[in-house]
Amino acid sequence: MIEFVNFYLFPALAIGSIYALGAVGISMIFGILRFAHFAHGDLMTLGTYGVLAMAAIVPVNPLLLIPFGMALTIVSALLVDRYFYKPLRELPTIYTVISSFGIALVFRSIVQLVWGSQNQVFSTGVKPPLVLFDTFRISVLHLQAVISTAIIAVLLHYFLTVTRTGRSMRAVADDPELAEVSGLDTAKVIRWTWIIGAALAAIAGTFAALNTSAHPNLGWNLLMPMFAAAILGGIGKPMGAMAGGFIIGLAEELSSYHWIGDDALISPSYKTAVAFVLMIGLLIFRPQGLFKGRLL
Amino acid sequence: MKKLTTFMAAAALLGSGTAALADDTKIGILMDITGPIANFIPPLQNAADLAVKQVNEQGGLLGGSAVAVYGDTTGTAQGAVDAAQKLVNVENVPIIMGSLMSGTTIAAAEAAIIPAGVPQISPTATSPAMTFLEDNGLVFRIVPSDNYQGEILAKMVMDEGIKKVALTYVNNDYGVGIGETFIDAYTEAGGEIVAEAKHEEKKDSYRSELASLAKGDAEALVVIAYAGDSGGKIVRQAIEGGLFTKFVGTDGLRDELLIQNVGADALKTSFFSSPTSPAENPAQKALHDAFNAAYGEGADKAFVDQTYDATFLALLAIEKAGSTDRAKIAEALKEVAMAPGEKVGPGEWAKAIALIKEGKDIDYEGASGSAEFDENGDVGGYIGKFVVDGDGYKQVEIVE
Amino acid sequence: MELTGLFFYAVSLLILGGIYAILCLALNVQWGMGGLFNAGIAGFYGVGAYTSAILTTSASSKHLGGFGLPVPLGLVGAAILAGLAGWAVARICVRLKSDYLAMASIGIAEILRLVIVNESWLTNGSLGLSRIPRPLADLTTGRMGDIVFLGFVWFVVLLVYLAASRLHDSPWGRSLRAIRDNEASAAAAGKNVEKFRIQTFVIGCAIMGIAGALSAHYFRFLSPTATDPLLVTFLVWVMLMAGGSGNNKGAILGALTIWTLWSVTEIFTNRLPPEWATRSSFIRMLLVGLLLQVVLQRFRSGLLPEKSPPVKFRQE
Amino acid sequence: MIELDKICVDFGGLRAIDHASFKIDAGRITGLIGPNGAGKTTAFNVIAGAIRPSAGRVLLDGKDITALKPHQRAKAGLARTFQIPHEFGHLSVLENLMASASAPEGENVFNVIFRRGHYQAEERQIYETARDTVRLLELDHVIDEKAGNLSGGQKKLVELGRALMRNPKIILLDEIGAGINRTLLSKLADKILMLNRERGLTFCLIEHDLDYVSKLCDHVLVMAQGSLLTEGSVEEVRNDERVIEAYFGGGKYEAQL
Repeated sequence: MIEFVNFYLFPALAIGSIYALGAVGISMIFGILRFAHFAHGDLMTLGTYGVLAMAAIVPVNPLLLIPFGMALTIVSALLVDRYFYKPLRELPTIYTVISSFGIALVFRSIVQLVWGSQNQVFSTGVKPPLVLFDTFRISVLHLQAVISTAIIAVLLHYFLTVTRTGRSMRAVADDPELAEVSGLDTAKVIRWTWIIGAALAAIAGTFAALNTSAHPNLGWNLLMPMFAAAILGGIGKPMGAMAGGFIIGLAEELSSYHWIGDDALISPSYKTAVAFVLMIGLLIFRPQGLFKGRLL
Repeated sequence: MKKLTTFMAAAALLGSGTAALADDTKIGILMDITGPIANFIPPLQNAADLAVKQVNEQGGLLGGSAVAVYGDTTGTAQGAVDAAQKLVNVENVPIIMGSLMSGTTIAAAEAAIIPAGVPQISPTATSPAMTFLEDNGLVFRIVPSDNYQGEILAKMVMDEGIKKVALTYVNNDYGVGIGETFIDAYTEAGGEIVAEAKHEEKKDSYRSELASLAKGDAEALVVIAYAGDSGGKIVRQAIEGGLFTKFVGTDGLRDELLIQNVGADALKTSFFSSPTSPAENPAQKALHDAFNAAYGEGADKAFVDQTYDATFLALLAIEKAGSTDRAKIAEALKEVAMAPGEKVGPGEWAKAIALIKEGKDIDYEGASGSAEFDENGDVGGYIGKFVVDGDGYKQVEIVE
Repeated sequence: MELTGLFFYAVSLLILGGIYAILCLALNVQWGMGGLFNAGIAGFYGVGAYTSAILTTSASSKHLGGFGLPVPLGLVGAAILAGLAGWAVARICVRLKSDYLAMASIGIAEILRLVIVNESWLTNGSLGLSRIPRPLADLTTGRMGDIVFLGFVWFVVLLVYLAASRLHDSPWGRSLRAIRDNEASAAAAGKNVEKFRIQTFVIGCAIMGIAGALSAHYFRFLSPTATDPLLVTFLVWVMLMAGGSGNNKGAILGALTIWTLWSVTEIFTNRLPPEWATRSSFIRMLLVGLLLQVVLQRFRSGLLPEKSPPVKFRQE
Repeated sequence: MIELDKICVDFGGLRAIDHASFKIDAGRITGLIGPNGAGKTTAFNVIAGAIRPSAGRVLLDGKDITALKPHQRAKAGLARTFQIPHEFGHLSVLENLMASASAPEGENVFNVIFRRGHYQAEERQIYETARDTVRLLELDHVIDEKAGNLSGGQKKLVELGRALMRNPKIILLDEIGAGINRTLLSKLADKILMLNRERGLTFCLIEHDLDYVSKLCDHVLVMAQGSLLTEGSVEEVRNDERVIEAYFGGGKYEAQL
């Protein structure tokens, strides 16, 4: 049982919070701009390297430098939207999807050109885990990730329900045509979608890199589970995406727990496939997600 | 008009490269620059460049200069074949050093390099399949087959008095090759593998794998994976979780990055195996000194020795053959690499060309071993046992 | 740079270009004619490659095999198995809207890749299959073998092109394009949308399997490194968009153009100053990403835009 | 010919059609009118199979077709046009019409690749019919134009042409007149009348312009708030208190009478 908590549950929650933060952006972009943003993972990578670059100059806890990564991703996302996605907005969404595929490649090659392809770590040495009650060993970083995600969830919820911009965003995500005729400022809504999505991507990327190391494929490798999380939570439902992220994280990690007998339920080699299978299953049987998102 | 100018500029650029001095001799270097092992490559490019630089500083190649031409396999079979075709046909190189991954090395050899009759020498392709290529004596490697390192590693672990281990290996040609041989050799020698897990690259968490590995009462965890990817993460997460304190690794894990990642203290009781040279051979030190003098750091990274040696051997073979005749070079490669002959070490190019001019036979003793090819172009070689020493690694024993 | 060398480089360009042309024609059936967003090309390509490799190699203790069949039968087997895989996928996924189908197909390709890597009794896992025969290998030796293989590849390209053109020009293709343009309206005109889509998906996947098989025979060695999504899935999409989606000739032209660009750029980037040359591969990736944006914004309909087939009764 | 039997349709919590029952008789031109939001287009969608009703049955010639999919209903003889033109944008006008015809031989993949001779006769037949239809609709000058480039009115004609290509028993026309200029409109009315009189084709049309309805229709069905309000001849309906109430009484609907 203790083993379960220490090696499966806590790490799963930490991975889940990374997925959750990434999935919020994907879900909102999908809901409001109506396309699957394939460059979101690489946007995460870009933010991570922004933080990493600052960390090389300013020797403080990398978590304090996340705003620099956020600034980098927000500016990049807004520029990319302005110059690459916006001209395609009137066309079938497929064009934007393919375009975002190319943008993913552009982000990745820029990271490799500027920072090289070698793995980079934020800090050396092993940080001893927090030991609670002599039995639970939790990595400090995991605790930070889960708590930050919880705080962000509260703030995001406040933003979406109380502020005018947040409410407009929800309205557009629910019904773009209706929102258009009721005179909402669509341009502003789109801007804020990118700002929030990009900012959270930078946070998620930094946590992922802190957990292991930064490398150019960091975000791309996380993309599919994040899509799965966004669909699970229901497209256009940021809070649903958060929950979806945690569910996917838990499902991936817990799938290889020895629930029955002594063997892992699913060989860890197939761990990656769990998110995919969940995602495909959802797409077929419950495409609106668990929280009644919009159907495209 | 605009198109025409672009075309002219492109043509000029293409011309400028190929119209270089007539007495330049090219050497093709095939590496997996982008793709899954991109993070290994920068020091290896330095190693190859170092060999070429030393040649040019010490009298040049065939009376002219040596020029390294790179091809990027992109870590895929398609990219490997395409890059090799360009090296062989467009750049017209007489010999190819590379590539690193077995998958790209064999695809490039089969589809492009062997048909063109170009000799190829890989520094790190460890797949057993390399042994049985129908290569007309053209394909060589200076790293032992996985089978060999797996057996030695098993012996090393037994000699250390470790009777029960947990084993995890990365699911690619490198990890599976060594891992499976290790299992056979270790259990045959009386050891017990209490837990075993094959793992995927590029995951963030290996904690669930570790949890199942920790379930037996293993004395050490054998990790056959790269420090830059899953290997480093596994060691780190095992230490963080307090699951293992003693690790046994291979050359993929023996990387300064690992020490950077988890700190030297945590690796005090761990040891690593890696292809190396006989103890009295000063070659490795000579290379590392020259490397660090040229690039500041990085000589101790995985596969640097092998890459340098393969490049240097390729250059020696061209010089020995006396021309860019591909068949002659293939023969010459065996002569310069194998005994008998006057010993030549890394960086001793001037000595080598003097000997060749005198008509004497030479035998290159490299930093990674002495490269005695068998009839399949394979080497046996020496495997060293390394421990962490400060920020780097120290060789403590050699197993043949 | 000697002429024979350039000639054989051209041969190799055309061999891989031909294999890409087949992939591109397959995607054109699925996307250009059928409007199905298959982002898992690498998966079906991999199924075909492994099927043909396993069917044609001689026995090995390491993996399934030892059938030693002739190469053309391997190709047929590859088409059948990849088509079956496509059928299974289509049965469950074909109703999905475009973006969702893209995500589902990426997921499926990834699962297929995991199976290839992990089920070593079948595929020899990451160690790969070696000694895969080439067709008509006895005729020649050395580089001349490439010329024979080039002929073989383009013979297959021709067959696939003929089949794709017949599909495109036929009432079947017309109805398929109608479904692509407007699903509701096509259903109202009595078209069984789901049946058409499944057929389209299966045909496309079978052709992708043939392309995979051809590359296995070209490389003579097959390991999971051959099913990389960047070089298989993504590049093929760029090729089709650039060549002209909906146009079979455009698909072939796009494949050849983009593959040549992709390959030849390395010759140029290698001639950059040394400090850039080591990063040439990343520059290449950046250029392809940007090129795609240019194609999407400026040359949306590609080099050869979609054209309606002529109606042959008109002249009479 | 068509019978709706206590049909209900729900969108989320909203009941768009509430136990609607009515008949469309064979050989006649029936008008379906009512204020916006009365459920007319939804009723068409239910008849054509695009929307599955939550309760009730749809009958075609006395046979229950509720379970049939849209393409199966089309094969059973039902054709429709859409309120917003649903043209095949990348196909030429001729292809739009030809694609709408039934082509069992030419849509068989095996035939297409290996036995092209098998569908030539069928294809020629389709071509002739499409030519005739183009001539009938006076679209000759745009026959090779991509349908996506046509004007709104031309697209409406293509919609009708596609429906005719099915050689159906009944055609459902959803606001075929909207967006078409006056001259074309009256020509269109003549064509519909001619098709009805000469070929015995059954029509059911949704239309807002009551003059147009009175010119065409033998019989009118009036829907309001999701069910049938009344039916009868145009004159009868026009003077019906409940109809006037339905149009004006809601207040929020514009006057359309």
